[in-house]
Amino acid sequence: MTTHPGRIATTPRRRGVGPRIAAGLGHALGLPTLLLVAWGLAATRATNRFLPGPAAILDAFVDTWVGPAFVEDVLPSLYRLGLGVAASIVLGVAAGAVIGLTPWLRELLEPLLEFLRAVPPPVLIPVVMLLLGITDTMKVVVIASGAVWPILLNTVEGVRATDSVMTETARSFRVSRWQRLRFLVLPAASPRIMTGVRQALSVALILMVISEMFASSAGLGYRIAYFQRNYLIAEMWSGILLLGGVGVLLAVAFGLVERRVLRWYHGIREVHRA
Amino acid sequence: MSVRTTRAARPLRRGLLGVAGLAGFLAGWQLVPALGLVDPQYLPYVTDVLARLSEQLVDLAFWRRLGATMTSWAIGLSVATCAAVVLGTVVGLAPPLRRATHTTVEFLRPVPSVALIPLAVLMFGIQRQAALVIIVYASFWQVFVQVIYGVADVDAVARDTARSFGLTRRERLTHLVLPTALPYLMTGLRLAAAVALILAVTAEMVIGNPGLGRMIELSRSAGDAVGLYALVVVTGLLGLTVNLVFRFVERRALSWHQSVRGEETG
Amino acid sequence: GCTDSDASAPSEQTSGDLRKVRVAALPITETAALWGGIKAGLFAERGLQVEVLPAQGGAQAIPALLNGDIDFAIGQPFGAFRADLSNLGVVIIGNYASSYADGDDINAVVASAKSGIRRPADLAGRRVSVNSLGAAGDVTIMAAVERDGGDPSKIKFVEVAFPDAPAQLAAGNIDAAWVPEPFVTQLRSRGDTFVVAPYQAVVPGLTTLTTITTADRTEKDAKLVEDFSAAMKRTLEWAGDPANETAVRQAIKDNLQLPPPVADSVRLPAFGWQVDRSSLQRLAELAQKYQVLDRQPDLDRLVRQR
Amino acid sequence: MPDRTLLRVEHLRKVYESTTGGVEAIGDVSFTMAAGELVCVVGPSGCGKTTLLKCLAGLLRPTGGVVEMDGAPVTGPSPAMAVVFQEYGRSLYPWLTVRGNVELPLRHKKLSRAQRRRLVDDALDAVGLAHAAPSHPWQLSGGMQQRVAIARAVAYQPEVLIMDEPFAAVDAQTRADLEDLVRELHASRRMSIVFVTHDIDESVYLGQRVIVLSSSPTRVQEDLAIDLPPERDQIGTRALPRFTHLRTHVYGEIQRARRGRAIAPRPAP
Amino acid sequence: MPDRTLLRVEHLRKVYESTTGGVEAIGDVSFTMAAGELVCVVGPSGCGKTTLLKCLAGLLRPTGGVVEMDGAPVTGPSPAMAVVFQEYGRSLYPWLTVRGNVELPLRHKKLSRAQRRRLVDDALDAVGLAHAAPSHPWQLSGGMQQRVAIARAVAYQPEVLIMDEPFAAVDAQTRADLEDLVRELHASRRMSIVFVTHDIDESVYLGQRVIVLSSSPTRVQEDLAIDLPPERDQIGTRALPRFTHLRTHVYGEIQRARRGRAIAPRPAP
Ligand SMILES: Nc1ncnc2c1ncn2[C@@H]1O[C@H](COP(=O)(O)OP(=O)(O)OP(=O)(O)O)[C@@H](O)[C@H]1O
Ligand SMILES: Nc1ncnc2c1ncn2[C@@H]1O[C@H](COP(=O)(O)OP(=O)(O)OP(=O)(O)O)[C@@H](O)[C@H]1O
Ligand SMILES: [Mg+2]
Ligand SMILES: [Mg+2]
Repeated sequence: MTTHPGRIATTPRRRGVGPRIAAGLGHALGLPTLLLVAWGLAATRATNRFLPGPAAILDAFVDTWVGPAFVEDVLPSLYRLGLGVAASIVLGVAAGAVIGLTPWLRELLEPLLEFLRAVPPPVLIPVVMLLLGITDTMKVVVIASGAVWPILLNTVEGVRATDSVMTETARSFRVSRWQRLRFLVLPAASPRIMTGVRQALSVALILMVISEMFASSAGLGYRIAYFQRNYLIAEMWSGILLLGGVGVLLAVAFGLVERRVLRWYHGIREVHRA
Repeated sequence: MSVRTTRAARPLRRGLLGVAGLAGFLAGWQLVPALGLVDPQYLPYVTDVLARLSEQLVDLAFWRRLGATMTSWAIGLSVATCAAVVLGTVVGLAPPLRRATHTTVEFLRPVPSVALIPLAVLMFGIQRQAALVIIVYASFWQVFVQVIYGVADVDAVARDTARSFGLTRRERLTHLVLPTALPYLMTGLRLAAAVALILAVTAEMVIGNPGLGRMIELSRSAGDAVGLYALVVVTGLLGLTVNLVFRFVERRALSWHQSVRGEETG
Repeated sequence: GCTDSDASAPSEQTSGDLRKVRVAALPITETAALWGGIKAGLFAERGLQVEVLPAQGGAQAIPALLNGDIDFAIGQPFGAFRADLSNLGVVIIGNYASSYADGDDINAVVASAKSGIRRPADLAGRRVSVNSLGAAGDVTIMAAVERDGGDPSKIKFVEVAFPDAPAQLAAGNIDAAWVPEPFVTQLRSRGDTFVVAPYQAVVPGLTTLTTITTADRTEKDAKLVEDFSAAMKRTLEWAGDPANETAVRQAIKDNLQLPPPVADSVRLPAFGWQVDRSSLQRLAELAQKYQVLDRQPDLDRLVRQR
Repeated sequence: MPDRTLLRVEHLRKVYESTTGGVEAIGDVSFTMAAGELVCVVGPSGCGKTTLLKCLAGLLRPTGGVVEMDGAPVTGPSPAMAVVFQEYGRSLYPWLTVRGNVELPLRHKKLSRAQRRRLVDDALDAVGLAHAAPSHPWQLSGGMQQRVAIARAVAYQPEVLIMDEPFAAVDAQTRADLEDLVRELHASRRMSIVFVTHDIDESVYLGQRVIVLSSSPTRVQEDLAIDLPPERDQIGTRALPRFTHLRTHVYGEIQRARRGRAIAPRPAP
Repeated sequence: MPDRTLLRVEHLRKVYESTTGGVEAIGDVSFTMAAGELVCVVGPSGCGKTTLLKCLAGLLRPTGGVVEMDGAPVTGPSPAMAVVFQEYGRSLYPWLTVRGNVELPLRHKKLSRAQRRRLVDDALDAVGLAHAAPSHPWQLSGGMQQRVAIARAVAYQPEVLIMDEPFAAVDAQTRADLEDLVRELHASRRMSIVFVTHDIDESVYLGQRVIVLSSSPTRVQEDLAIDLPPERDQIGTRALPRFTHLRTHVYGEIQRARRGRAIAPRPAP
């Protein structure tokens, strides 16, 4: 039969790189700048010891974090954070896919998982500490034990929601178990999984702090707790500022990954009335 | 015919399997001290813990504290959910707003709630409101992120359909956007429910207002491991109960959704 | 049938003429004096109706103090030092509890049997747990080690909550732990080594808990501070009287739900209202020496005892 | 014949932009349509019929050219218009029952409950699905789903009805019934209808005009007035020699549209 | 004619269970099919054709009766079988390109990279979509998507091919081409094919047998051998008087199948 020749591919109108970066920065920094200014103004009017102005915090930030503290406290924390996040992604997606695909397994494990999920980490930490000692592994385990839940839950739900026609297609063509996972189940669940990962990132940061509030003598979380206990309020806020900054950086990195992984997904939506 | 029995048997089977899972876990726990992996003084036997728990269950004071914790939990979760659904929908539906708030949101989300406790105490004193601030702050983000993603998940054809029939903004919201986001919202709710519970307990531990958390802290400082773990089991059971309720709601609200109906016919 | 363990708790006296006072205190055995004093009606005598709020240390109590949510707080002197260094306007209006100048002290460093640690100098290079870094515990331990000829800068301090310390010690995660009673007795009875009672060794009779409020309140509401001080003084005398020990221990059981054998055996500190300025001074000097504080608090401003 | 111009499409061009480059779905299409007309659109697969409909409905913004409705440029979906989508399965909401799906667009019309109910019942009856009202769409067969989508558009009582291969999934007899339903809607309610189909006989039987699109670049290959009598019936009309003549003509045009493209292939992007 | 029995369906019954009660999709269907046969299935919309195919393919478990393939009961999908689904849009994976979609089922066949590539290219070529290989399914028109689904089944080179209204969304000319493609696969590769369609002419043109299903309860209304010469072509065969006779017969049977339903309407579940 006749072949269909391709359609015209017009090169898309590309805005210059400069304006695009400027627009991106505007979006990224516009609201934060606005809030910062508002906060600064508010701080000059009413001073509160526990809510210092941005200027004071910025001072404290430079004093506290610029220098060796960064290497001693921040980098090890970030390293543990990275390990914890990686562990929870691997664990959450793997376990989530298996649990989502196997109804009896889900029925077996769901109550248990819900049970474990509700146990507050501060009571859990001493037990983990007993089993693993006061080591980095302990902290990584604590981070992963909290961050895994959003990924796990979202993966399970995403896997369960795989379109029935797509599943039947794979079954009818006898696509093997592994390939079904790789080419159907995981991509179909990927929008949900990415939602879970996004949530897990911030949960992991929070747990990084909490894990360092116990049995620690260094780390970003330890510092924040220390400042807080010692009424070094500006320093404490500078630590939180740093935490927020790490959060933003993680989100940016995550955004890049997401854009790659979910290209098809955003592609479907892209067409509509730009 | 067999229709009835199978339909009745399914929840039963589900329940039995779930109980089996829990029982397996408890047996594993019992083994840890029994095998000498950990001194029973620090990780007590399950049997002791359950015995203590059953003592607690007939103590009115225990129920009063449980009530206090659950009240904080319920108020905190409701406030957080309402706020997150409204804001998440608004932000999720307006891409410019989403871009503009992105950095701020990502900045605020990882702020650990425990670090906010002094601020909360400063604002509200050593009272329930201080705990509520913490609970709401932490659980808000769980729902918020899910809602943002869920709202964006509307099928292109389904949206065109709504637009072509001239559905008003409100109708589109209630009949298209929210049903699409509902599965996401349910997941967010389940995540938030656990987080809210954890923070209700943690806030009581740290701030010291009455409730389960304070009991945990008391048992802890008294070195009473059995009492401590009895309370930990209680928090776990609470999480389990909350999840059962959400599952039930989900099965009704999402009966149309692939994730639920897939299991009916599969 | 049902029980109600709250029913035995002291029902707070309610009377129209009593002035309501909110006091934050740690939920520890030491607070028994306060609870006992309230039950004995020592505050009501002064026209005060005291509500005790459990606060987990200064980080929570001081914000509440500053915003007027509570009127007084009982806490470790380091909390007050730091608040003073940050110009938070906090003042010490009286002592509350002190360690013992001789005899068994209320806390000690205990080393696990297998660590081989016998004396303070051995702690150098080892992992030692304290409940909170940068406070009286590590400061006095460092001083004790130095006095014994060890290098205080070599000690590896780890933060472990008191209740968790015995388990961590047994698991070998730490070599020695600084713990209060009842943990000292518990550890010694299982064969761990008593190393030193750092308070007693460094500053005998060191103040462990003080009563604080804001400078603002001492000026604006002098009457309240005066009444409260008088009642506290009376309460601490009462609690220090061996005749009242049973009542104090009963207060522990009522408020902390400790198992009775523990409540009956814990070692209570020395209660007293008189601020021991020299011991505070000494503590502050040591803190500066070991770089836990970078300045010394202004004790003239901080201590305002009538 | 009605004369007021309802739709005016001029030099319409649509390019789908994507990160990997653009795809020109419509090259240059111009035609007009009077109010109350029934126009069928045919053309090879992938030539841009769906895209054209979406532009008419205000669901897609054209890359170039003008789409005017009642003299005003189309900027968004008009409330007087209803669309039956080619992807009928995805255009039904799984969380609503069949009745709910059909009723949904009626909610913002000011109708009493009883009126709404009657409209829904009538529409479901017309497509032969009265018994399926309480089911959910995913409990229906493909053809039944498609008929629900048709019922929804019918119940809406639009002035302009846009249908994209609406009978693709139903059997021959049902198809004939539905064709007569469309003609009857057109005749009795003076509805303006744009109807995309792949069935050439259907386009001739239904339409007052048949527009044949060519592909690559998409243009109007032929705009044919169907001069069959306005009263048509399945057996009589299809047996007319004129009918056969017209369908042969349309068939030839589509062949040409396809051939034309095959003769002058454009290089792949 | 091949004689080995490939499929044996006996007293097949399928009830969809749901919380609101069961829906009987298939009442009692029995037939057999020899290896290498090309059987067309027709019947009114909603009569259970898709359900029947899913039972044959081992995707649904029957409520009653037997489905045997090569003498063994069907318990799950067989590797020798390929299915083209009626809901073509949803059976393509949006995260894969067209090439990826067609290639996916080939991955577990032991084929070299080059062989796989050739199979995919050939199949895409056969359905006229060679140029669309790098696109994603959602960048294609409805008809193109359907052709991708067909290409996937063709590339898989199954022994048994099950197709559910595979040409519903393509234009007349493409449809004719694809019909010839199916006949040619059947003839040259001795593929056994079950083909569901709504187009009566198509069923007669393609099939060696046409099975007409009735609805409510679903039974085999008619099992008609098509005694047209095995060599068929679009113009000649369709012009044969026997062709016209057969199509009229099938048409009449479907009418009867539908009338049966109209006379005895089933109460809503
Ligand atoms: N998942 C389901 N749950 C409940 N009922 C169903 C389900 N799927 C199909 N049915 C019902 O089963 C009957 C047969 O459906 P089926 O899809 O097999 O019909 P079909 O012959 O393929 O129709 P069409 O030609 O319209 O595609 C229909 O009445 C339909 O409503
Ligand atoms: N979202 C999209 N992104 C990129 N290209 C698209 C998109 N949608 C359609 N196209 C392309 O635009 C062209 C026209 O598509 P359209 O759906 O309008 O065709 P059609 O005439 O409706 O075909 P059919 O009869 O098969 O439904 C096709 O080549 C298709 O590949
Ligand atoms: Mg189309
Ligand atoms: Mg079907």
